[in-house]
Amino acid sequence: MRILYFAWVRQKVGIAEEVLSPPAEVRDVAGLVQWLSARSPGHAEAFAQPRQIRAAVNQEFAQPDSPVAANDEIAFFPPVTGG
Amino acid sequence: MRILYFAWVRQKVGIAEEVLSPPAEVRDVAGLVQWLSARSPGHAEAFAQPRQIRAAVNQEFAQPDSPVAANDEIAFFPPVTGG
Amino acid sequence: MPRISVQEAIFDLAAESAALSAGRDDIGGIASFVGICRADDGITAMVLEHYPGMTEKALAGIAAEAERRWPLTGCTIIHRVGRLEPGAPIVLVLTASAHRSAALESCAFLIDWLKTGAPFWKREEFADGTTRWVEARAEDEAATSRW
Amino acid sequence: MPRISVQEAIFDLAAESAALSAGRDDIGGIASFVGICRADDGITAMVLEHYPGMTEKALAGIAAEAERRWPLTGCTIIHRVGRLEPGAPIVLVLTASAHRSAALESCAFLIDWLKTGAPFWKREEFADGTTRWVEARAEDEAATSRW
Repeated sequence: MRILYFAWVRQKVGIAEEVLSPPAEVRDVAGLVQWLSARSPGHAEAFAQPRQIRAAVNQEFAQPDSPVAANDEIAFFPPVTGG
Repeated sequence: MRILYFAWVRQKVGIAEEVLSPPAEVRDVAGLVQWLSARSPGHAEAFAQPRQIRAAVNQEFAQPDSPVAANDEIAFFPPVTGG
Repeated sequence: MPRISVQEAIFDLAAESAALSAGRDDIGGIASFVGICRADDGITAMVLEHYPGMTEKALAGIAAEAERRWPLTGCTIIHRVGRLEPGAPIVLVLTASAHRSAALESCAFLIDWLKTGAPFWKREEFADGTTRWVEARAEDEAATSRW
Repeated sequence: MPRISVQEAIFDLAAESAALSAGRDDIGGIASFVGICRADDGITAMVLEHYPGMTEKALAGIAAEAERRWPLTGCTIIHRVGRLEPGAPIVLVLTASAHRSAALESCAFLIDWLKTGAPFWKREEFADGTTRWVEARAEDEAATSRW
């Protein structure tokens, strides 16, 4: 599973990208957030307020209950501010 | 009183502009239309369907009951089609 | 102060847009609309006539109304007259504001109002030599009345 | 087929507009919106980051939605990324249609949706060296929800 971080989520986590193999019980975006939060203080800080985080699964916007699987590309980022 | 004609109103009247002195009883746009209609077959044809005619008095859109006076510039034309 | 022009010459969208933003850093968006002559029903050309003097006053009045309703930093209306062939640009409306919604809404307002509130008349020319005055459309009146 | 581009380079409004109408005589209007970097609160620059791959997909999806809702003859979205100073153009949306209302409405739709539906993030830089991530605005969500 490829995990990408953007904007201040990337800054807090400290890296832009990592390839991980979460355990089988991580089945959706919310579960992945919980599991990632335990990886480092940076991860914990980035995900401290889950309501401020948005996610994409395979480059489509996702919800906390969106499923995640081994070969997915998952991205975490703040609400978008383009235009 | 300076009278201007535009678009098909001009074509039917046959002239673009004329300077006239209507009698004192011509007090508003509707009265002027009635008086002008009697001037020539072209005028009569141009004003045959008054609902299809718009008017301006001194370069402001006007209504049938808008007053007209000796030194005014009065224009008659079809509904506008710019843009 | 809006820029208003009634002219035979073509206009330059990029130059007009640049003129609205030149030397400023308080503009968040510029909206534009360019109206173009279509070749509907075999039209070979469109001849645009107007009421010199009144036209400029009417366009200035419409622009002033837009400036009353929205916080604009600039506004440009250029309307061509004379003979225009299909594909030729007829009218340009540009609005600039700190906020995109003001620019977008005022641009739509101006083109809607201009269609019913400025003394222009179009005559269509066809390949067989005939011509036809364009009739005012009820939907243009409706578009104006929504503002 | 919409033209979508995410790029550091500046875009050319006139060339992009001309590309939508080139060789056609069925277009009645082209609407455009150019978003520009403002110098609010002493901003010295804006740094735009995006999610390569997803951004292009999201913009293509938004453009496809506009083409479903309005009869467009063409549609262009160009969004810049990287470091932009106040006064610099950030985003261009262009829509062409036989009918002005379709062009105007779809242009407003695209810029509203783009604000909330494409993965871009802005960081503001200030003269004292500090930086701040721009927060999403509730009014942008509201602008999107009206469509």
